[in-house]
Amino acid sequence: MQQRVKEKALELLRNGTVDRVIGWKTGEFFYDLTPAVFETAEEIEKDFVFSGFSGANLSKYAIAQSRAAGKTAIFLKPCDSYSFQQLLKEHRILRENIYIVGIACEGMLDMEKIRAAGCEGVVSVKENGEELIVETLYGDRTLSRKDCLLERCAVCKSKKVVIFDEMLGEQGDEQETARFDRVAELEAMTPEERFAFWRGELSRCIRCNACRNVCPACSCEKCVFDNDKSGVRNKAAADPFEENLFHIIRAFHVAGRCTDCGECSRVCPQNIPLHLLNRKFIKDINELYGTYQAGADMETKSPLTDFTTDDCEPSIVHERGGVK
Amino acid sequence: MQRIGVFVCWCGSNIAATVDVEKVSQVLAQEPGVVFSTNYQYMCSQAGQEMIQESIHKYNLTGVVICSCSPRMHEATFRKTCEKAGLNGHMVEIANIREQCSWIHKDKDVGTEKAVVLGRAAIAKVHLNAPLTAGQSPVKKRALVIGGGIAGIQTALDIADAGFDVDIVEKQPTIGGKMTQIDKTFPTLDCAACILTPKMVDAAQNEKIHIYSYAEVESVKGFVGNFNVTIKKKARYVDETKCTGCGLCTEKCPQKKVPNAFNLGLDNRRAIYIPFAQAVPKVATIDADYCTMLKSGKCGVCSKVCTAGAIDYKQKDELIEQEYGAIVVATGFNPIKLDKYDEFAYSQSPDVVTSLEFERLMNAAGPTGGTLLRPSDGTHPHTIVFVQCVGSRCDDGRGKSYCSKICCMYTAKHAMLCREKYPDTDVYVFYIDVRTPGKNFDEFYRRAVEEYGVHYVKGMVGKVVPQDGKLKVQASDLLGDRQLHIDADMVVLAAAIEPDETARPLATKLTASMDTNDFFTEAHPKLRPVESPTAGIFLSGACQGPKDIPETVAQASAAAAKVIGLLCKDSLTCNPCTAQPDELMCNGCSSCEKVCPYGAITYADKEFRGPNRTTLIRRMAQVNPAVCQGCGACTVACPSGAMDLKGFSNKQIMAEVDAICR
Amino acid sequence: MKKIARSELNALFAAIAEQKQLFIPADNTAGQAEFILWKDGVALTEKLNTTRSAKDLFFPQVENLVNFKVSDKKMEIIENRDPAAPFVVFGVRACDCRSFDILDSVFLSEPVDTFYKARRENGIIVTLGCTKPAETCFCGAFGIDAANPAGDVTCWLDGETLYWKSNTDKGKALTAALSVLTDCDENAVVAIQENTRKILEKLPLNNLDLSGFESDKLMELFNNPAWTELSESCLGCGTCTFVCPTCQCYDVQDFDNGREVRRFRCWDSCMYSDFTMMAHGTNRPTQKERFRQRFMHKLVYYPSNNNGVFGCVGCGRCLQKCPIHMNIVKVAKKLKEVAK
Amino acid sequence: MSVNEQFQPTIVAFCCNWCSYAGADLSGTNRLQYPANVKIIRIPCSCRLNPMFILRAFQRGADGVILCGCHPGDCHYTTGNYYARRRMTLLFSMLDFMGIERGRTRVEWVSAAEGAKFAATMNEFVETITKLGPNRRLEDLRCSKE
Repeated sequence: MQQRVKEKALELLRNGTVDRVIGWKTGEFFYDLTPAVFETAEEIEKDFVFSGFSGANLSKYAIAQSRAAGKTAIFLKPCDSYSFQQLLKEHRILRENIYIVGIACEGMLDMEKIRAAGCEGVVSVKENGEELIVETLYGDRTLSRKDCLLERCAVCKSKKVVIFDEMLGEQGDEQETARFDRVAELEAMTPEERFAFWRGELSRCIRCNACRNVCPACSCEKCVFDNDKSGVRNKAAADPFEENLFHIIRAFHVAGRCTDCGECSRVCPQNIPLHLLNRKFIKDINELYGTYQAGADMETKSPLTDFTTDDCEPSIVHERGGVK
Repeated sequence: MQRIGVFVCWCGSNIAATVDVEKVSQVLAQEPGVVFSTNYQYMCSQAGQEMIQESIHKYNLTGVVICSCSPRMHEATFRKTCEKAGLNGHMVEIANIREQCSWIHKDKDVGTEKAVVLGRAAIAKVHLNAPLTAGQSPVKKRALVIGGGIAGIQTALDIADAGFDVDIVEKQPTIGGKMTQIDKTFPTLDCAACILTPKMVDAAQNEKIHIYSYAEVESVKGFVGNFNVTIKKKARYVDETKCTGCGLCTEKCPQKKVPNAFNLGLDNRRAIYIPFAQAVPKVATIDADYCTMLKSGKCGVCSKVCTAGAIDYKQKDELIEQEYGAIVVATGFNPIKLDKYDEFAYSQSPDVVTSLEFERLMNAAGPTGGTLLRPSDGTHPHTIVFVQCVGSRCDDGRGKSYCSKICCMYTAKHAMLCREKYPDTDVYVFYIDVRTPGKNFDEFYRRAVEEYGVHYVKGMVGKVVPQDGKLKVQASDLLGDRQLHIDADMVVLAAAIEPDETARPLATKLTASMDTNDFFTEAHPKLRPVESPTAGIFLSGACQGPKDIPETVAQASAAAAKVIGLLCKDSLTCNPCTAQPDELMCNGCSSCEKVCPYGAITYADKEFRGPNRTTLIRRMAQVNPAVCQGCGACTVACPSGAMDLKGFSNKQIMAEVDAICR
Repeated sequence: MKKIARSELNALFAAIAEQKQLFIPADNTAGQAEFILWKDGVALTEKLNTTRSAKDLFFPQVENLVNFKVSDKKMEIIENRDPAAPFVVFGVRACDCRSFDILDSVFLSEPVDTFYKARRENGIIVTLGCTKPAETCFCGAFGIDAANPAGDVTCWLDGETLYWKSNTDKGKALTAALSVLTDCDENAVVAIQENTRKILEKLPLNNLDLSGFESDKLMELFNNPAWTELSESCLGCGTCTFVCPTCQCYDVQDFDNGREVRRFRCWDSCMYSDFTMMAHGTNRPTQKERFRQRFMHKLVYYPSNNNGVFGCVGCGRCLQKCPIHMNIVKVAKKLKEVAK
Repeated sequence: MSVNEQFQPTIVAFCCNWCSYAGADLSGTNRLQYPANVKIIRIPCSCRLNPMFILRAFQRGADGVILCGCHPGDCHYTTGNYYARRRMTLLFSMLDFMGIERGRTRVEWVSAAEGAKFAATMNEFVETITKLGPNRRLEDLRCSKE
């Protein structure tokens, strides 16, 4: 697959289907791939890489690139395709200028997890079926591949590429996973425990905005938190309240639009499980208003811009089960 | 920085008794930006208003805070006061220290403290107020009436009478509506056709009225004063301008087996037809579902017999665009379908009929020429059972929860007419209650009972079983506390009425609201009963709720009066507190558009100067201030905060919050 | 040179904590190392370095400056500085230790930042020689010896023993108060150092060539066409800035709670779109300019004004944490490649 | 605040202009008492309430926030309260998820005719919040009055 993706990028550029390709570019090491725009076959030959470390969701780059002259190819893994389609639904991407290549995906690797498994000074990681051979400055290690997947891949919601012009590998399906288990665990705690949990997590936030800036749903021209006119601008959490404010409002602003692509948690330098906030909303929406997957199609109304006359009352939050 | 004046009203002792007004005005005088603060016995009095105006001049006030009664009471008053003194009316904020303070608190310290906080909140808001000017939008002096029944006709005639152009869109080939099918009208028993058809002719001949028959509303854009409506004229395969209505084609057409909808399928008509003799326009229409020429290309008889050359098999649906200042909905009603009421054997025996079918059977122009005959065998019925409330006041989920209102009276009419024309018939009416609130209504009902000997039985019919040419009716007599078994020749069901099925999609097109029964909602159930909450949309007749003819006509004229009032104006003053997007922040994501109940938001691609002398084209929300009603739904749907509401901006509300929590 | 058995580390920490607040690198609940206020039970991390640098203890992300109240036309100034408590930070790596030279040059030159100065005076830096450097380390490129860090006190740790050597008066004073330490020979750490240096030699970026960034090439570098490509995928977040031990930009903001105004400063990032926003707008309108600013500052502007000392210490945090894996190494290499 | 002193919560009530604000006026007209802790902010419709405003209130020292709007189906703007209902449901659920005490936030539909309901609701809400005590979990210490 890794080779096929690269060959496809070359082919599309060479045969004139597109003028540029959004893909992943090699780095100093084997794992530090950077999203990049390739404009020549030579660049692709030299630097284009698709590997287990191509976790970065490229869909957000299509906002700008679809406005560039000519046509752009983009490679989308299944989860990325949901983000792409959601952006399309919100009129952020000019579809006619993009050529989408869907890629079947077996899950992306998480360098943090490999390091956390005690691998320091990692020189290379070789995939050998279900195993990873990790070569380090301090000796080799063998890890189970599934233990080293990105969180979102470990609980992958769908192997289906929902929008594409061309598909590499086999199209997959949506799948039932345990992605809401952690949310349910938290829901089962007492409010005191939940409060302590989130205080502990969010107190580490350094407001680097990586979660926001990487998020395909957070593609606002100007975020309310950067905007002096909004009345809520802040640059750093000067009080724990502002940590809560930022993350609650961010989750609320992407509620019904978040596809659960998991990029927020992937990029958080402080390892805050931010995806749990978004998943909480997704879980609530599914339970209260019927199953909804943002980005799954172009038609279904987002649950927050829709209603039924017999929706539940907000008091359901206080009445439903769990510890009061 | 604003220069704010604070005016604390005593409201006699209404406020002053539980709020220390002197203290409130003193404390508020210390707030930043407050340059003048005072209190007075009656701020809304002439003297009070003059004091405000003088202060505006004397202290160069840019903002005014009035601590007084509810803004619902005097906000408009004080805005006018300030406008007369040259200050924009929207630079006034009211702190409600009467209804929400002095009247609910007994302790003067508590009341005073709260009044101060409310005053502070108002001051905080005024700091961020900006002068607002209401926009003007022109009014297109033409009205559209959707539905050409008695309601639509009356509305159109009244509007035309005032000198405005009116178009009627009627989905049937003729105007006239349900009333054309009715034989006699209660409580006067005059002939429906005799009073209706002259009005139909009036409408047709009125220069100001244009009738689009066999037409539907395809789409509605725009807003009060400026609706842009697309009307679809369905192909009738007959050139209206050529057809003389001679009717020859309707006699010669070889396709004779078409159920006659006008007679509710009680007899047949041809594939080309004129619904009834007095139809307006009196033009033939080809029923494409039955016409063999249209279906297989073989026939063409009508075309051959038509001397006017009006037949046009190639006619297509036609779309007409027209602009209107006001729209009146007069889509009327239909009896409900009775498929859920098997116990009355409606689908099993042709002798079980609905009241509307019964009207046709009694009508001189009906299938039986006005002689009451059983549909099954054409014999005279001798025992007739009327069942009331079939599907009305129903709580088992099969019918409607509401009272259909007209059934009691028309059943009394039917029973009376039967007894009058055929004194040898036994007539039973089974009812839950007999409701006769209306002029001469109860007298009419009593005549049926007392003079005509109709058997009124309080109770419901449990079962109707067709057997040996009879209808075995099993019923309960609640007052006699017994079961009745009647061998009837006919059973007449007073089916509930419901809004026409076209009403729901039409409401969506109009962004007009409906209740759960699909009746159009009025702007206020008591005080604005003929207006829809959507500006410029008016309601006429049974589309708003069950009505009899006089009520329908009354509402039709009332709606017309409202339309005339609107069309008389050259322009409309818009609500100045409308949503407004900050173009630099708008993502063009359409979230706001999806929650706007008025369709006030549209999108346009706009060029922007990007960094480094580049040009960017961005999709951008645009709010039509003439349509926006200022609810603010869009402001919360907007993730970037680009959408804000004038008069209730994010910053203003947060400033109030801050002041209250301070 | 002093020493203490590794098994006795807790006693050492307890002894220090008796005198001053002690911060040591320890694992947090997210499994990352950070400087945590020591109390019994807090254990030294096995990890090479903390996610956030030791800078945070001297230049915190948010710091109160002053409060003021306005009533009528009068303004009342209320000092609300945190009285800086004396503290010790243990386990600072060579790279982070070097970052204080850079921070000092900014904050301690006129006009002196008295907030930073107070913390510097009150803080004692105890460094720890590296034994297991990571592939992302490139302190060697800046002439930093990871095996022999500076600081008020330098420590080395092997399997059994912690070695302790005081370098400054502050360090000596601290050492004198720690009776748990016992004397030992200086040569005890040579083996540790040699072992470390052997590994350093193998690191892929240890010999990163940083020539070609001299001030005479400033305009050429500024106009280097590679900036467009390099910055293209930058998300404009502040991760690199906030994990960086040498970034020192901050914004001053006022918070009005309705009764008083609280003035504070908080970290800012030149990667942010509203960085140094002025009345006319911003002079770095796109991410390219902002991105260029950050790296030009580290590689060219700062060295030009500071005798060729780079504004980077090679800790490798940005290499690990950038969401899109763009970093100073890639930038330096690309600029040189294109310049050729 | 001493232990014995009765805790006086600050409560912000957002009321839609058409129903609930009028309902509040009616409870005043009928002289139905409710505690002065409740301060009303008038908004055009319940759908105008941005979650940001609720958090802002808590930040600045509110101990409880309540939103009152027209009954579902009766919205002056037809559909506003339906959107508000979904928004508030999700927001409240998130606050609960983050461990904020249930009961600090509430939505109640109050018509212009329900002056008694308005007063009763406010009495009840003040009681609930008084029992819950001061808002600590969503407060901003910089706004603390202590």
